[in-house]
Amino acid sequence: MSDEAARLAAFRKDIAAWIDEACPASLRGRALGEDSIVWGGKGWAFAHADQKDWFDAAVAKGMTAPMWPTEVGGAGLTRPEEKIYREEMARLNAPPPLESFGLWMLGPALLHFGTPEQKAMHLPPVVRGEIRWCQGYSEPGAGSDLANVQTRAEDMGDHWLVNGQKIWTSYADKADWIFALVRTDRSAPKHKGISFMLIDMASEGVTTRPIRLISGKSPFCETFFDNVKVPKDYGAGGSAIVGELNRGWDVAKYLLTHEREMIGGGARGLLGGRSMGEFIGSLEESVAQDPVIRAEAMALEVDSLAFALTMERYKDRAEGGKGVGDASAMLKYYGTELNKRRYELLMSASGSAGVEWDGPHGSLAPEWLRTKANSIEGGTSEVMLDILSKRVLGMPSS
Amino acid sequence: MSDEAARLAAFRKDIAAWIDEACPASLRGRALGEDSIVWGGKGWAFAHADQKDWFDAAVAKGMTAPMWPTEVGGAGLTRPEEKIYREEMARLNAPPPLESFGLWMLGPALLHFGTPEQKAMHLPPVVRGEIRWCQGYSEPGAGSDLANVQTRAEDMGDHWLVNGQKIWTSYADKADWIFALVRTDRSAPKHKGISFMLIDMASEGVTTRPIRLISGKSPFCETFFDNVKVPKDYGAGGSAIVGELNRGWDVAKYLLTHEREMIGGGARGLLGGRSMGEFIGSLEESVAQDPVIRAEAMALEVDSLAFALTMERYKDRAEGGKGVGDASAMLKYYGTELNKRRYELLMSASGSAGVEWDGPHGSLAPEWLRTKANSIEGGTSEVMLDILSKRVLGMPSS
Amino acid sequence: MSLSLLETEDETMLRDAARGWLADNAPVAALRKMRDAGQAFDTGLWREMAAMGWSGVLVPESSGGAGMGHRAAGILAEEMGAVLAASPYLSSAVIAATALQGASEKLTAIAGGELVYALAVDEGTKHAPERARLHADRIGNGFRLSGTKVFVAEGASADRVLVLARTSGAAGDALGLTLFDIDAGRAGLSRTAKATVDSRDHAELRLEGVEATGEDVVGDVDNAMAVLAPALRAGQAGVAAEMLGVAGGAAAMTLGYLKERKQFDRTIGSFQALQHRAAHLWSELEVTASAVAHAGRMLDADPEAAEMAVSLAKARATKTADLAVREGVQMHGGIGMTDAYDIGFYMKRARVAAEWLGDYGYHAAKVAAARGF
Amino acid sequence: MSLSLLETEDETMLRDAARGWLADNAPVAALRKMRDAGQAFDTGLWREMAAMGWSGVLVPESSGGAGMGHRAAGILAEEMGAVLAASPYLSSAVIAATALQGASEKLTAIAGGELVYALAVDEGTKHAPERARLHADRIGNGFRLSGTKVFVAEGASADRVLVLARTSGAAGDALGLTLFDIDAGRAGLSRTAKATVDSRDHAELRLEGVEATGEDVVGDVDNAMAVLAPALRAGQAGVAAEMLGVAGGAAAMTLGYLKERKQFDRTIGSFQALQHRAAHLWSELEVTASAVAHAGRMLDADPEAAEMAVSLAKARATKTADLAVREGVQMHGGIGMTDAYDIGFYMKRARVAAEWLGDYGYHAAKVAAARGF
Repeated sequence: MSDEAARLAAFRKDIAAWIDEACPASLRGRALGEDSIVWGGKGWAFAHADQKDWFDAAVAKGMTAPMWPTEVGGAGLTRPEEKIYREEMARLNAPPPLESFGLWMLGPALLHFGTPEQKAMHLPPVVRGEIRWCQGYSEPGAGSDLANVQTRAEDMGDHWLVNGQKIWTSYADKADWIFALVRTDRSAPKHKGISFMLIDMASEGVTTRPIRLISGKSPFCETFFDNVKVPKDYGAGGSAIVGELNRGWDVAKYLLTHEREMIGGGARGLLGGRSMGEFIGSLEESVAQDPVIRAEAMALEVDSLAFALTMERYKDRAEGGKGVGDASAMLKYYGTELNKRRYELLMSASGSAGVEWDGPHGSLAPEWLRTKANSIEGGTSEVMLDILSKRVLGMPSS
Repeated sequence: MSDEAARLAAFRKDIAAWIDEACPASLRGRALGEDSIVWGGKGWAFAHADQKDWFDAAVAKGMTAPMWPTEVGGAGLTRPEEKIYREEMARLNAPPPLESFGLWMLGPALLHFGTPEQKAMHLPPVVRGEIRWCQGYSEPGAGSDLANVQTRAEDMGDHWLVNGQKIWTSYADKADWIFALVRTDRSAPKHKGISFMLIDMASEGVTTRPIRLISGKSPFCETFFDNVKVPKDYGAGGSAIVGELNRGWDVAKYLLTHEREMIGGGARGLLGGRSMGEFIGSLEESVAQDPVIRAEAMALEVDSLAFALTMERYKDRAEGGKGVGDASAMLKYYGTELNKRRYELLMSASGSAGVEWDGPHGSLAPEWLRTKANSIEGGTSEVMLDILSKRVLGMPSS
Repeated sequence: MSLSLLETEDETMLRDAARGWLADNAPVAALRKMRDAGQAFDTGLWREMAAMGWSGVLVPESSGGAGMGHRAAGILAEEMGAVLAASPYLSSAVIAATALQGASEKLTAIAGGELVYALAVDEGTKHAPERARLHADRIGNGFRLSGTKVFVAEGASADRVLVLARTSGAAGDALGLTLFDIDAGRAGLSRTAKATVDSRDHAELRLEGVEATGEDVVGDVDNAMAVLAPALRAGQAGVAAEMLGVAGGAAAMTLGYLKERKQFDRTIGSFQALQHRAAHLWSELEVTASAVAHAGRMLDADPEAAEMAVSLAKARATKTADLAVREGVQMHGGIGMTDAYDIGFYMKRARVAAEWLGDYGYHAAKVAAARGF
Repeated sequence: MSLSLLETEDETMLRDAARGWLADNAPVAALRKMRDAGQAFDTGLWREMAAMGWSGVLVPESSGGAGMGHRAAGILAEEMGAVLAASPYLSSAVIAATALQGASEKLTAIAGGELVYALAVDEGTKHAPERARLHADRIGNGFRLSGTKVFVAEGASADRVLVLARTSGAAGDALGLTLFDIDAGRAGLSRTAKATVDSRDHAELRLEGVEATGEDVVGDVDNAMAVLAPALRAGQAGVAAEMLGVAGGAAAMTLGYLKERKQFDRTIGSFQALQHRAAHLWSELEVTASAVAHAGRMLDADPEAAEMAVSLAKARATKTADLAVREGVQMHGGIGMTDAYDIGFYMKRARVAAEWLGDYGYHAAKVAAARGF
């Protein structure tokens, strides 16, 4: 065994012991549902003491953001360590202590584009679950054309005056802050003149309205900015703009790549750790014997396992410094289409029990409908295929 | 029963009696293979006396071209009669007495665009199987862009001087005449300046070379025209040009529609009258039990039956005077893709026995490879989908 | 069979009339309104349909019906599907009217729209009549029925229910089943409406010692299939036609959107990748239309021989509706995901109809069996 | 298992070296030439591969091999697949070398390229080792083998053949099978080369009273699976890697064509419908590449636990190669249908490799079984 392997083996033992001790048994092995996620934020209330204990322990050890630097409150793990951490978390059936758009999206943006002041101001509260962020990209009517930003921020000397409307803002009604694309130069071409701005949701003039989906209630909102004053500088030296002024599209693109990698693999749902076959095996016997259902279940199992390996391979590649870049569009495309197929089969296998809003399989039906947005949100499958063909395969433009 | 129904019932009885008498038992129920087709032509030799007897009887009754007018030697059947004729042919397992590009392609073109002289000169020899035709459309490098005709015919007063090259000419090496697209006006836009020309393959300067396909030997040829003199008038008053000069694209388009309807339904092959399931049932037991194979066999059976009904519906529609027009692209697209799927499944079901060039399933492997051309020849599937989306669905051009 | 699948002039007139009336009276907005009000269908609307003869589409003129036959019934179902019009049409006018052939008084009431029927056949999550276990025990001169039925369309609102019960044999036997015609208010029968995604009425029925007499038996005891099989075929052909309409309605909405929506400064319908998918979808619709028309023709011409044709239609329609609604939602993008837009209603109805009276695998297997495997 | 699927520097060097050498020495043109000459592989070329250590890729250095392991073996197979290089690599260097672990002299000869092995396992049209009926009857101290084997890769040209025979039990039993190592020239063994579409060597072997001794038994009598199963896994992973190469080679040829071919005055690669299909194909290739790399890693790290990983790779590679060659021929249009162009060779090899050592359904079912259904 190499030194490195020995070191990692020791790390595995230690981290497993820590998880085992810090994560209360009551949290283990539960199906991960919307109601068991810890999102944090000013308005956050833990469901019970065990959940708070696990969260506190993780914050103390930096394990809410395992790969972030220790200076901002992370644990500073290397990629192989982080992989082992996730493996042990899965093995011990421990839920993530904290999830948030701050961890997934704002953090990576600030770590890459932020000033030291911005990092110091915004990252520790994210790690500690004190501030909950939401993302303001899409606008009504713009659809896949994300750079078609109409929300404008006018330069008023010491502050920006923001007016406009965002749509598909997840949890805007529960978030403390928003990172949003705003147009700061209306005379520049479409992709120029956009800035990446951090706005306090408590500001006067910010309102939200939830969006009802075909699957029922949703975390998505419309968010309105009506003469919102955003200070150019948030006191501690942190500018409201991340990256260069009018170069927000670069930040957005970087984050989109990041988001794609995440969405592709982020299928959460009914099956939990169970295989498709176990689910089908739990149904009426005739279902498992139906060749149409069985053939598709087998194909899904094969494709899902191979895709999971691909997610790992791409994460390793990204960590190796080679980056993943536009190829992340593949993860987004493949992962979301796979998840839609998975839910179509679950519905088909469940028969008439599956079509109830709240039948014997719980939230299966709304989850199924919700998956239909997977291949739309964060860039449609069609946009992903365009990116792959043009930027990865080098196909000519028409 | 209505008068019409009674008349058709009587027709069914009569035609069945005729087939039963005229078609020798030795020809019935054989698998239709390349070697059992009667193509006709100057160089034709019947395989045996029974084949000739059936052919002669059909010619005498006009049944080689059942729906053509009696003046040119057809039987003048109505569409309902012709449908009954085909049903009875199928029921009695009788092979078509004659098949040819003259019947399928040239005939419809002349019936629609030809002068009385052209019809009188060319159609009777087609009906009687005396002249075998081939089709000269494609040119090297043009691919799907059929209007990209480079073969040119120069006006030399009393004759045309033809130079150029055609490709994918089926049976050019066995045909007596060719109908070809030639450019008669080189200064006109691409789709103008093309003429539809009838050329005697025995003319000096015409040569052919067979093309070997991935499936092995093929009926396809390259056809070369080297200073070929084509008389402007073939004696009996028949012009060498069908339709107007420089308007050959209209004739070609008309025929392409016709061809598409035919190709879509013209899948001929191993299965003959057998269902996919019967074929699979004749293999090792484990094959029929494989859910992957069984699910696809079921789906193919469903789609094939529904498509066969659709072919009939479209033929009825065409006969009803409503025409089918661009929608024929659907038949071509669907029928050829279905046939490719069918052969993929046959290969998969046959396992290692299927991969031999001449194994226990005879010509299965070359037929499988040959089907890959179905969705290319006569217009690719991509061109068909373009036609459907633009001309049938009215989608805007980019 | 040289049945032409082309529509006759009468059929085209029927289709045009139905389409016009439905557009005015039962657009998707009507379904949305009923859903928001927690209502499965509009009784007033059903009376109007009855007045047009739709509820008597399969009832002979001698019993006060319109006697139009199965192809016509399919055309009506397809047009209803295209706008997602909710009514007890299939349960009552198509299925029950077929099962109750000869029962002139009941047929007259069905045709008049006064009597709404439901069919209670399945007990598991998949369609399987022969697996019925709900038992009817002989007590004196009559029967006592106990057991549970699920996924009963119009089950919560129907006036009467045709209940498939086992009078002998074991689950899995096609024989030993008997069809009972039971008043929905009879003692011992309880009904639980289920909230299904299509906002229609699908109920669970519990029978606890429900009493029935020989008068209530439809057809012969122990031989339900003689009357049930034709009724199921009629219903399956009807739901196939409805699903063809659902597919066509979703496709039309989507094609319209493609021609109108702009992104990246272009009409999205000009993107070739979407064009090819739209053309493929249209091709599938055309092929399915043939199968649906054929099922109707076969039921009219030779109902005993129509089983394969009906299964072919249901299998094709299930697959095609599935494709149409998936492409529909995806091509609409974000707006298609919002409840405010109509396309989602098509997806929901397609899913429920896919399961009703046999799913894709059930019917594809029937086709395969008819073709010898 | 936190095995990284990324290539190590050594692996990348191996791949680059193999790719360069194969491009120079074994392009598709070489296969075409051999096909036209009626030859299955080029002995001279195989010796050169041996000289580079490829024939000893799995043979320990102590026996004169290169001992590079299964991931490396897969990289070589993939590169060979990309140019359709024909050789006894999988049969001899991968499968036989795994089955004969410990038999140092034979391994040395395999590694040297002097001894070419074939594996004769199947008797029906589908891969099913446990259904072997070819029987080895005990005669005195030895055995007498009779029966027929089909689809034996390198069967007509190999020097020796590993023959799976039944020494007890009945067809279908995994036990009661014994693996024999037989000289191809032994009396009673006749070989018939079959003309398969991939122009490679696939033969039918007839054994009529072929005599064998205990010396010829590989592993233990009645327990062939102990040595055969690891060999099959190695071969299946190898053919999966080859098929990934076939898929990648066909895709590369097709992408190149899309960028160069003009129609309707446009480069056809600018048509969005083709772009999306190309991007989808590339996505499938990437996902399959992970499965293939994983199978190699698992065989190296924990061969006994590698069964699911191997079946996953073969299932994925079969589907992906199928897609790549179908799209390849279609996107090439007419020229792709001509024998003069290379893409057809990829389609033919993909079809044969799809069937060898278990088809898609066989391996997908293994994955399902490993996942509990």
